[in-house]
Amino acid sequence: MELTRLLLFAQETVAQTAGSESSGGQLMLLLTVFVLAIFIGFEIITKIPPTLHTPLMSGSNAISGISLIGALLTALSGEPAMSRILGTLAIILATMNVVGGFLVTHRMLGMFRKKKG
Amino acid sequence: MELTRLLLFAQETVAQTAGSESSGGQLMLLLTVFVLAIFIGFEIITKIPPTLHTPLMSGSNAISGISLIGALLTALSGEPAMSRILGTLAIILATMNVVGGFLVTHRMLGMFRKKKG
Amino acid sequence: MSSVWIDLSYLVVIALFIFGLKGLTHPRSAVRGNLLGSLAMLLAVVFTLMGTEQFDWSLIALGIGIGAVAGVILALRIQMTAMPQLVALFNGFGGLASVFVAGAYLILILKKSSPGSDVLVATAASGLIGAVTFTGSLLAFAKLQELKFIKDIRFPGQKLLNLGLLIGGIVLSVLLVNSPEHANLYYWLMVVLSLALGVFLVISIGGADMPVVIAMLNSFSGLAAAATGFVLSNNLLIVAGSLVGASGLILTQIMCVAMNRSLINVVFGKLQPSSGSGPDADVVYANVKSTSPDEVAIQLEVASRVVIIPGYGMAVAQAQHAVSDLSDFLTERGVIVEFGIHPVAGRMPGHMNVLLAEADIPYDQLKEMDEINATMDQVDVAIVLGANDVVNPDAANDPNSPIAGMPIIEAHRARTIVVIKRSLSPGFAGVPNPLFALENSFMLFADGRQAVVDILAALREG
Amino acid sequence: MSSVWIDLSYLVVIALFIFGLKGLTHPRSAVRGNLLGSLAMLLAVVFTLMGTEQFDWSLIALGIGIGAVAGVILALRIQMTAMPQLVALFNGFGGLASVFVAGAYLILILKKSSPGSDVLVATAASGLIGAVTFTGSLLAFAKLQELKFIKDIRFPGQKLLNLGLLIGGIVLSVLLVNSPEHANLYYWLMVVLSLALGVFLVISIGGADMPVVIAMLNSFSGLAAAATGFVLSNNLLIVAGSLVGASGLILTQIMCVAMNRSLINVVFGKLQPSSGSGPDADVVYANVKSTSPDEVAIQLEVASRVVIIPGYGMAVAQAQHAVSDLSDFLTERGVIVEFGIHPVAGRMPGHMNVLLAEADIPYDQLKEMDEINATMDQVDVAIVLGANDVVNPDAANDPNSPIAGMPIIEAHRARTIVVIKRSLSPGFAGVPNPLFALENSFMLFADGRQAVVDILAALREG
Ligand SMILES: NC(=O)c1ccc[n+]([C@@H]2O[C@H](COP(=O)([O-])OP(=O)(O)OC[C@H]3O[C@@H](n4cnc5c(N)ncnc54)[C@H](OP(=O)(O)O)[C@@H]3O)[C@@H](O)[C@H]2O)c1
Ligand SMILES: NC(=O)c1ccc[n+]([C@@H]2O[C@H](COP(=O)([O-])OP(=O)(O)OC[C@H]3O[C@@H](n4cnc5c(N)ncnc54)[C@H](OP(=O)(O)O)[C@@H]3O)[C@@H](O)[C@H]2O)c1
Repeated sequence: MELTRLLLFAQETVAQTAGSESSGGQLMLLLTVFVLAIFIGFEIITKIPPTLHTPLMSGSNAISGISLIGALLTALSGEPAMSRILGTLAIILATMNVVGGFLVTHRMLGMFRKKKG
Repeated sequence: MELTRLLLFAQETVAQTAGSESSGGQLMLLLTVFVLAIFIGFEIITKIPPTLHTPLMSGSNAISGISLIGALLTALSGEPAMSRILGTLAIILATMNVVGGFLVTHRMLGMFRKKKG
Repeated sequence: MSSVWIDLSYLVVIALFIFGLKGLTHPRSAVRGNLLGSLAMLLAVVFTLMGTEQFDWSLIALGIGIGAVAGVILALRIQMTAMPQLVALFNGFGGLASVFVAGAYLILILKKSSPGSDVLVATAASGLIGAVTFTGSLLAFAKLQELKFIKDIRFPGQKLLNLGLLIGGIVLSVLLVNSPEHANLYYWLMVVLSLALGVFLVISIGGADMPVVIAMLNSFSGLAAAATGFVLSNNLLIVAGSLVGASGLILTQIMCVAMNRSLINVVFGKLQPSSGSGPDADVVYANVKSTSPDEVAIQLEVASRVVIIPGYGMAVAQAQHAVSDLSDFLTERGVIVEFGIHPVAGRMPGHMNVLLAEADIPYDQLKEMDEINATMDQVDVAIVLGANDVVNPDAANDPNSPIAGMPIIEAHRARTIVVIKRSLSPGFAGVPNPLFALENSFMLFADGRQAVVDILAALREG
Repeated sequence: MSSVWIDLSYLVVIALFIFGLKGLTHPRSAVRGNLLGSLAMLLAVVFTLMGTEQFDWSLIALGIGIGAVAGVILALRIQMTAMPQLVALFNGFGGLASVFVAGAYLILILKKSSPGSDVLVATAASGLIGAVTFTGSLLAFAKLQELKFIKDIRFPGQKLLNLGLLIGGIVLSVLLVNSPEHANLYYWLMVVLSLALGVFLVISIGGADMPVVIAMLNSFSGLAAAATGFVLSNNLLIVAGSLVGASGLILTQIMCVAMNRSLINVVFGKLQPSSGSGPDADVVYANVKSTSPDEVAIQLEVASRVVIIPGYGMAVAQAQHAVSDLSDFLTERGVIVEFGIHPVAGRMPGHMNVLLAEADIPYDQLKEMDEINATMDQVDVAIVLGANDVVNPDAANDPNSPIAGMPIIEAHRARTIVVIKRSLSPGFAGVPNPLFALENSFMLFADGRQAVVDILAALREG
């Protein structure tokens, strides 16, 4: 339902930003990318054994730390001081998410390895 | 190999069209859409029973008649006469592909229905 | 309608295409998947037309009208058995449409402005792939239709010629991108070269490999449509095109695996000729026994479990209705009759299923390979009806056989085997079949349909 | 490095993320999938940095340095059992990062130009979703960590308050889009409301439902990142974010199904309280027999097949090492010892697997529910170690039970059942368990670890 809300939202704005877009317009393409990626996500997580729920959760959580890239882009774009500070804070937070997330997933998966009896 | 060739091609041009694109640039987004759709295609056709090979082939063949939309767009864009003629020819061909393709698939699938003994 | 809504409706169309394709991969959802796909296409056309303010209805209506009528006629009049070639034909049309669209757009933009090189590359790709798809598909059609004037043509240096044509096409593409002032010329030259390439690529491939080739060309036509999408910066064309491109590629691969061959081998290689290193036919067939319809009828009269293994010969002889009658007759007499369907029996995937379904054979009498093999030891009579390679025990026993490794229907494990074919000539793979010479094998040399009719007549009399 | 190459490398990164996520869904490829994902992230950072000509190394290095060190320390020092809450914590950080990025970018573009409303909508979405994710995750962390000052708080009108906060957030978003001159103000106000919303949304949810909540919040943080991608027109953020968003949503759904609950029920409902319409505990437990470690040891001495069914109590008692010793001891004596692992035993998916793996129990001794149920009739002694709901026969027998329909491990079919727990108090679902009162059931009232240690001691003596 979060999703449909977002889509409705998007739809509204598109409607607002006057009819200047073609189906190759940027926003349109961004939306296409969004929809396709959602499909891939759904397609991939179909049958997954319960044992892997927790590692998958933590691994995909690390991937969601991709906002690190957004943080870098804003922190890099210089000036106003305020936005650089926010950007740097975002970098710290996102890096923790990414580094910690992948590492903890790795540790967790280590526990699942087949051991000798 | 057709695919990699196409990608190499694309890469070349991107390199040619100077460094003006950002990662939100239009060509980039078109390529992203392309890559994601390829992924979805691969993801979907994983395990398919041999019996369905022929209908799948003919059904997806009908979908590839999507160039009908391209044909419409060029035929619609008026002037030069030559391009309108080509567009109209393309419409005829693509429509045959689409209409015939879906119909023949439907007939084929009809044969697979469970029948009473 | 404002173009914003068209944009959003395109997203819906994209989703429908994905669901449609997904549906086509499962038996239960296939019909719905196909309908979803056609709905998506209809919506795409409607939304596209709604998006343009003023346009010339006449030409559009004419084009769509002619195309639709022709498509419907072809699709409805075609015989079930001729469907693969029809698919090839349609596929070729799609490819040619891409060539025309890219060509038309090229004229259009050259008039208006100097296009970016990305658009030009996409145009060239669209033309090249589309043209190869067109002639390749036409040839595949002609071969499957067994048109008289088409032969499998092989000549020395053919691969070199193909390579030359491909390089020529690419060089012209580069020229096209680098000097847009002559782009139209280069484009159509390149199209001509590519048309030739399509011809020479497919002309050497045997008719029996055509299903694989069609799947491959289908993938190409998808890629051509995707390239057209890049030309027009149209997300819908890109998505639908690449969906088909990717799935076609996978399908090609899956079909090659089912036939135990590689794609390279299909396109460039030829199957081991029958005179090759394999066993000599005369030696293998030294002890072949032949039989008559009456004798077969007698064997069937005392049988309680019969398996019929159809192959390409059943399709050639159009024996499906006769065999259905035979099956009904035996079933009424309390005999258990089953059909053993090999995944690559015939000349297209699902070939046997389609034919037998056409003849109203109940679905649950059709058994897949593994299932039928599991009960083969209890079978009294196995009737091999125009099948050859798919029941060849050498696939398992002789590692040097060209079909080595292909799983087979193990007819040789039945108590009695009756093989119906016209002669001792080999099947698609061109190798002799030791099954025919087994102690408990009997050959019934006749046309498939006639043989079955005769057996049934003998049964009715007896 | 020219930005063209960055663009293309982004495509590679996208593909790596997809392969990584795909890998995480299969046991054999999970480790590689995780490594692929981290490689993708590393490449994304490197390429992004290479794409900017001049930049201030100091701040970037500082940020990444602090974040990385903190992340490593947290990830390495955490106890295996505390991993779910750590994931929640990290998830919250990701959400807050999205809030900050969107906020920073808003300041930036407002300085430069008046942004399009699409960018503003995306900014608002990013802030709203990110803020809810942040406080929601922090609360989930606190609850799982069982921090003292956190209680499950429910008050009348809570849903109304949540709805009000959500509407407030949306109204502020609309204001933000419509009057960009005050965008900063509206943005941070909206963030504050959303932070509150995150708190009140999660505060009423029981600690045991946290895994589902975390999966949901994880999906949110993905969507927040995707929204940030729309803000920055960045394809990489959109793809990675929506991958996580979609897969998190599915995972939430799958987890709900495994627990036989609906998402609505998890977020808004409460489980049937123990005083509800279910059977009365006093009645059910009228005939409960208790036992001692010595008696259990005697039963084990004559057993040839033992199944241990661990549950949440084993985690609480940290009994995994003791149980490993017991299992080794019995195995050496020739007893067949197996563990029956229910998919939702404990409080997170795979909880039991992780604990038992930590205690070096051989992988092939762990059996899934269906496998262990198939052999349950031959089991001499079933030791239920701190499990309750997952062995409750009412799930199958009583359609009115709050856990009705949940598949269980059928311990009741074993010859003798020994239940180790501290009291007769109920488990997570709050319902009495008729298993405890069976003819052949014996209760060993004790802390899980201590009980196992005592049984082992008795066995060694005896
Ligand atoms: N299914 C697919 O998708 C596909 C695609 C491409 C290739 N293939 C290949 O095709 C082969 C299929 O095996 P198969 O056993 O079905 O066929 P096959 O091995 O090609 O043998 C067919 C047999 O039918 C006989 N025949 C032909 N016309 C007949 C008639 N009118 N009446 C009676 N018999 C007739 C022929 O012998 P006579 O001439 O002596 O009568 C021939 O030996 C495999 O090698 C497979 O790899 C399959
Ligand atoms: N795995 C997941 O992902 C997940 C997530 C959320 C919810 N859940 C739910 O959690 C439940 C899991 O079932 P379960 O059978 O594992 O656990 P349970 O039904 O919650 O029962 C746990 C039992 O352990 C006992 N216990 C607690 N501490 C103990 C100690 N120190 N020593 C010995 N015993 C102790 C408790 O009884 P005493 O107090 O009498 O000792 C309690 O009855 C299911 O209802 C499931 O739906 C699972």
